[in-house]
Amino acid sequence: MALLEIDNISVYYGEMCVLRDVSAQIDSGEIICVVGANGAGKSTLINTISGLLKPKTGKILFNGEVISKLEPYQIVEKGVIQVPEGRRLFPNMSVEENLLIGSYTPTSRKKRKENMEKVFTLLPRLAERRKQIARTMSGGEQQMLAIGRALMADPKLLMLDEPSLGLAPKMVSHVLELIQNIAAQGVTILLVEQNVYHALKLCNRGYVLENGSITLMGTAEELLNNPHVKKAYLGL
Amino acid sequence: MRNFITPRYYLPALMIFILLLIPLFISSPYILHIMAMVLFWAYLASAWNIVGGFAGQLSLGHGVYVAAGAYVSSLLFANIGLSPWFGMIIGGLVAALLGVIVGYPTLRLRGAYYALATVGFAEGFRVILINTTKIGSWHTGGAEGFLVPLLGDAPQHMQFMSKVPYYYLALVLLLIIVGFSFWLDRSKLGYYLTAIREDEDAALALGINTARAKLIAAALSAFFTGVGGVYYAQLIRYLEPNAIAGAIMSNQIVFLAIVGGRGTVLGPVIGGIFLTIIGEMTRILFDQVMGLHLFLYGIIVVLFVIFKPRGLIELVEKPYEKLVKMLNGRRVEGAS
Amino acid sequence: SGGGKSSGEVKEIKIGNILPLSGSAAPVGKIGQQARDMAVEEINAAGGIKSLGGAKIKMIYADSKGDPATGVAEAERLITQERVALITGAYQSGVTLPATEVAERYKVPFVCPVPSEDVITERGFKYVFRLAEKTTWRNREQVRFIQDMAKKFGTPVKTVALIYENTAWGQGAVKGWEKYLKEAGLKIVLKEPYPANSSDLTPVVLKVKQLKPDVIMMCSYVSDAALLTNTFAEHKVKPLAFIGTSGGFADPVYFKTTGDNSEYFFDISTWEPDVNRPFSKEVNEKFKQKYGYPMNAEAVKAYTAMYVIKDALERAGSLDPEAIRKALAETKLTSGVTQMYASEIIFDESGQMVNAPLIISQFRKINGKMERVTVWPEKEARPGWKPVWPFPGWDK
Amino acid sequence: MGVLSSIINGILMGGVYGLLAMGLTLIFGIMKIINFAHGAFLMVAMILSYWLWKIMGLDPYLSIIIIAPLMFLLGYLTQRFTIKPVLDAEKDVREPIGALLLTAGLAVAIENFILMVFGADYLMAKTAYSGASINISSLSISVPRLYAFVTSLVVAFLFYQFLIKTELGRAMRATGQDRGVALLMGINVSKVYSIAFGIGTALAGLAGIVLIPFYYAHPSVGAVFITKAFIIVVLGGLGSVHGALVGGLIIGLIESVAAQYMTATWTAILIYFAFLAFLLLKPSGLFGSRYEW
Amino acid sequence: MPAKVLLELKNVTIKFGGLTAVSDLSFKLFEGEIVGLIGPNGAGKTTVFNLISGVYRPTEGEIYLNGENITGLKPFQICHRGIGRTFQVVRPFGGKSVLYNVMVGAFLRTNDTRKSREKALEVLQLVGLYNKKDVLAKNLTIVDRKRLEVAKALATEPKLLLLDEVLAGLNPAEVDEAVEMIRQIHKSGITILLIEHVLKAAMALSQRIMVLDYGKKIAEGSPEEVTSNPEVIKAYLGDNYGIA
Ligand SMILES: Nc1ncnc2c1ncn2[C@@H]1O[C@H](COP(=O)(O)OP(=O)(O)OP(=O)(O)O)[C@@H](O)[C@H]1O
Ligand SMILES: Nc1ncnc2c1ncn2[C@@H]1O[C@H](COP(=O)(O)OP(=O)(O)OP(=O)(O)O)[C@@H](O)[C@H]1O
Ligand SMILES: CC(C)C[C@H](N)C(=O)O
Ligand SMILES: [Mg+2]
Ligand SMILES: [Mg+2]
Repeated sequence: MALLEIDNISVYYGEMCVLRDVSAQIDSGEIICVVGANGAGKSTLINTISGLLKPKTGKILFNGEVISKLEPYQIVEKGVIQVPEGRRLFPNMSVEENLLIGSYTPTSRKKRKENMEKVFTLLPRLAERRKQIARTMSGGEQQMLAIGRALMADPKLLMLDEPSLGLAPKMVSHVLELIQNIAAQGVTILLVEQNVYHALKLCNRGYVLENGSITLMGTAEELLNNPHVKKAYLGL
Repeated sequence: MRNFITPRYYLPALMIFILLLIPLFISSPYILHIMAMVLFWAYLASAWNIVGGFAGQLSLGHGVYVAAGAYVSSLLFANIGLSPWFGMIIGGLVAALLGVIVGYPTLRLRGAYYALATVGFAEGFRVILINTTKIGSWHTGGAEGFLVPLLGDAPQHMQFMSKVPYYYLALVLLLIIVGFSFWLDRSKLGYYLTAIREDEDAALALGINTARAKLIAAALSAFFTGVGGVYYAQLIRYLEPNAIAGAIMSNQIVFLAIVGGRGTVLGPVIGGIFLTIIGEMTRILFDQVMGLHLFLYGIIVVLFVIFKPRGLIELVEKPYEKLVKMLNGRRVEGAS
Repeated sequence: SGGGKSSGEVKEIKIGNILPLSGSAAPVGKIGQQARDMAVEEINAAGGIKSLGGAKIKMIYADSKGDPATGVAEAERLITQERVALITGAYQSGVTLPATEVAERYKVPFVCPVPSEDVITERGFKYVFRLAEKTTWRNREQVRFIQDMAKKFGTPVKTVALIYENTAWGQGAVKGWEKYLKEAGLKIVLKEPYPANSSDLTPVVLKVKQLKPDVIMMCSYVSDAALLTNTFAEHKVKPLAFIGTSGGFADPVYFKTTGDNSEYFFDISTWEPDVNRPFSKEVNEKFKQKYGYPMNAEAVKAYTAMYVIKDALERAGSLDPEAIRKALAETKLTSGVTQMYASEIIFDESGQMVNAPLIISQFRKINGKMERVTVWPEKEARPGWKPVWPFPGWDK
Repeated sequence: MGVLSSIINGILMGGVYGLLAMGLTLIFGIMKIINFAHGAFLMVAMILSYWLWKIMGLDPYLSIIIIAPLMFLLGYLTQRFTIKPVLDAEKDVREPIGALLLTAGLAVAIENFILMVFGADYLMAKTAYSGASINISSLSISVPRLYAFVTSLVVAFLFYQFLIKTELGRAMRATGQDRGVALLMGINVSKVYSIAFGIGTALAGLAGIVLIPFYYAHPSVGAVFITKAFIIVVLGGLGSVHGALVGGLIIGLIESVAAQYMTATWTAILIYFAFLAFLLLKPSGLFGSRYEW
Repeated sequence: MPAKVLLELKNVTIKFGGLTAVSDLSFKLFEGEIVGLIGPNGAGKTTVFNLISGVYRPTEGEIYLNGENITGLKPFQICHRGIGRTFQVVRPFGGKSVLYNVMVGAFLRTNDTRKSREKALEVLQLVGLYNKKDVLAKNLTIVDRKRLEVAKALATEPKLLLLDEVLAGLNPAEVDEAVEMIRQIHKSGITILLIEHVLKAAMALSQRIMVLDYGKKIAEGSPEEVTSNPEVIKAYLGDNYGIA
């Protein structure tokens, strides 16, 4: 059984259809990548899984259970965690508090100590800056914190929305490496990236989303070699 | 020329025409008085809307300008016999000056800080009015209030025994402010104010002198509000600091504009008309039980906000557009 | 304008009443309404207005919210919509001033039982009649009382502190005080206005305490009156006398909120439950039965006003406003229940009632309950009671 | 001596103002709503406390155990059933003006409902300590105000600890900073709002309870305090809890001490204009974050 | 090339509390250039923009535009003098249409609503947003918001345009489009200073690149020179740079 199953969903903003009959599935332990042009609906997809948006038709199942009718916090409680586009930290809270908030759900709260340790080993920079106020950190550090915060929630499925956005090249490789490490610890990952080449290098399978519909899917290799992908997303 | 016979032009014209005819059919001075008040409140809400709606600065102290206009014109009238017609201009200018004086220190304040600062200013102003019984040799009355001398029928001094002229005067004021809002909405200043409301820093980066635009808006809004104050002074002929500069006046203005739909040309007008009539009706119908009418009024406001959070304008806009479309369609058919 | 119909067809006479029925003055507005209602019930039960074929009086109440503009709108409505024969009200001077102007403009009589601002009857109006005394009359009597006591008890009074709410009424009072205190050669050591409905009057009390005036005179509505009294108690301020100026000190709620603290305070008014006048006891008793608390001077004026109006209507024999105005102007009531307020009710040229009877009462604890005991002038005093002067202090 | 007395009194009253402002600042900090109904809630609590004292002889301070939860519930339900729908409709708005107007409408409705039901009387719980004072030479300290002050401090301390230390407190602050992301942390934002509004209302209730032994309740008593509370909240910095307390003390002190040198009405003017002058220098108040706004 | 100096920074420093975000920075921009500004996150790039556009006032140093000292002028005054900018975190007037947004910018050079609309439409054509002119700005995707950001700045008819990461978040195909757009803008006679992490594009566009690290300029030169500079590789590019 797939960990996450997206079954034919359509999502609207008002009258405008942003996702049309989208289906996809993610198995436990996979790294899945969603690529697509700007405005294709990638963030919309992630936000729908998180419950911030409700599909008009279709449904989403997590572990075989329908979650598309649940409230966002209920979905988070099930272990579906998102690192939103543009980091969105709690700007006036310290690094530590941001992490603590990350483990707000009852289940993750129990493992708070242990997860915090884990985050600090994975991201030693954060350990150094425990007391720094989030808003004063540089872009790269903020991205680290956003990911660390998500890890505190003890995710079963971690969704990252363009984590490399606005990062210096050196930082980009760092973050992607980090994602790989997280996956190695058994977390299933859904990655939305513009850095298509790097992203596909990293993942097992991928979906191409265009104008709200899935137009292509396949293994990373297949996609990397697909002429359309090559032309449109790799600029080759 | 053809354009002028589209519903977009003749419907508003029709409305104005109906408003002009009303006094011919209503003889009750009370109803005319209330209707004048209704138009007057709609006027004040529209004047507030310049700064509170377009520029997005939630002023909770507009009573100050009503008071400024009212007191200045009335003092000039009582002491040197200056006709309130001229007083309107002087009162409006003094109010505008005050608007700038309030506007300047509050330029850097955003959101709720600005709103609450205006509360502080208005309260301070009100207390000063209460404490001041004389300006030079001119008696202002302090807390006792100021009685505007009654001359009987004196059109040259904006005094009439009949309510009809007051009604028309309010109507003219309202038409002026609506016309002005309509122009503003489409003008450079209007664009600038809206930009400031949406994001002040971004507006600065586009070359907008936000401080100046805000001060102009504050001055304009205060000017029109002050002119309204002059009208109030001649209609009620008694100025009482608490009633005219107090929180009730200030809040009422804001209420009307927001309930109607702030930042739109006609929202405040609709809010002013609706809520004033409702307030008047509940008071008359339910004043046997102490508190009942205001309780109902409060509930009605709450319901409006819950069900029409963007303002009553929503309620009117769509049907109006439909009507325009329908009439348009018919005209085309008729022409063929 | 007004409802001038010939007497034959009159079934009911509409009387408009503008009162503060919401807002912070609502309680006093309510008492005014109750007093009027009781009088009208009596009048109607006794056969209405006989010269108008037994027409009944119908009361129409309008809520001013304590706001002048609303008062004006209501006056307009009562006159032109409801077509009332006359109006009473409006408790607050601030509302009465513009509302009476509306009535004057429509030539509809307006009877003011309570508002005391001097200027109300000093504008040359023809249709405005005031049953109440002018604010400054009270001030005059208060000062006379002080002088009288000083002499009688041999306690010279030199300094006075004035504490008053910063409203029309308070600012009016201070003018009177200044005038009469100056005439009497007393020194005002403190003239302290405070914002009505204060959250804390301790600062004012502390200031007074520093200055140690001989007499403290106060002009407040009930919330501040009670707050002042209690704060004086807390800080044990001890002058020769505390003297109130009716309003809050005469409000039935005052005793409830101050308890013993107000014992030995003085207050000036035109009527007290124990005052030695005809009908006083009976009417007050009836009111107490009906509404659960005693009348105060303002209730009595409202009550009396309805009888003054009844008398005028009887004599006018018509609902023509001019006739009513004329009848009111010619009022000379020397018998009947109006005696409880004044032995003789006459209005002068300006519409001001002449010789409103002013008396001073002292708050005393009698059988465990606070009471207002009339102590001055001597001829009106409760038999056997004398003023306690100077203020005996707080450790009683 | 006079100055010392007035300083003490200013501090005592300031504590109560601070307590009232605290609820206001909390609601603002988390929901970005200026709650115009705060004064009405204060009034409701005063009247409830009065009647509990009057009918059951319950000391106002004891009535806390009944009234605080009741006020919490009132606030909770108010947000749930009136404010929430408005906020939902204004999701992407930084300052929900509609919600502000709603609270203003509620204030009118509540005040007049109480007027209808309980009448307009001035009510005060004359407890044994109501008029009591501690006298040290010529200095007198009002006992009920001392109690009120101590209660305010204790509540402020506990409340601050709650916000900083507890899970829920942290969730509330997080929601205040970014409600969209708070959702993604598994925070039930709408419930947090209800709780925040409930706590804010309960704080107004506490202020009412400590006032009732020495101040009079009536339907429009809220108006006496609300403007002051607004000023205090801005002075302290919107959203700052300790700012509210410090702001309260400052206003209390100015009001009390300045009144020794000028008339009480001029202190009001002084307060308002000093406040404006202060904002000119520090547009986000004493402890407000300029990043917040 | 005896080109005219358009902008000059002379020893500009800004401190935020203890942090020196930009330190003793000097450089010149010549009329008609496209210059890239790169550097690690937090290097102070956006701060340089904020200094030039008047959001911050330098703690030390001066800034000249066309020989005029513009240090300490307000943002709107600087915009008037011909510097347009975009924001890294895009800031559209969300509740208003795309056209409305751009008209706000266009009003800088005219008081006439009709003229402003014409200018705005022209700019919208240029940036490829014409078809979305009636969409509310808050409903745009990130790319379109960035386009809008550029359009707003362009509408003020700047001589110098400061572009802060307008290519971030675009995929390669879109980057190509955007690069083309920037070239068009440049061709119309506007000098451009751009901050960019998408190196490929920065290199393709810029005639000259400056590298910032810890608020200091650590390198400057042609794209090739800069990207082969070891210091730049260490601080910015990382060792495994050069794959895509
Ligand atoms: N709140 C909104 N209301 C209306 N339309 C919206 C809203 N948010 C996004 N859209 C529209 O929905 C479509 C998909 O947006 P989405 O943010 O999911 O795209 P994306 O693939 O994540 O793009 P990007 O790469 O720019 O982040 C876009 O056309 C956008 O304009
Ligand atoms: N207003 C401010 N107050 C305090 N520190 C600031 C302020 N603005 C910027 N900084 C700090 O100055 C440094 C430079 O920031 P800047 O935004 O210029 O970086 P950048 O080079 O644009 O980075 P990025 O590529 O991530 O956008 C950072 O450490 C930042 O935290
Ligand atoms: C309290 C009353 C005796 C005075 C009256 N309310 C007035 O305003 O004049
Ligand atoms: Mg996206
Ligand atoms: Mg930057």
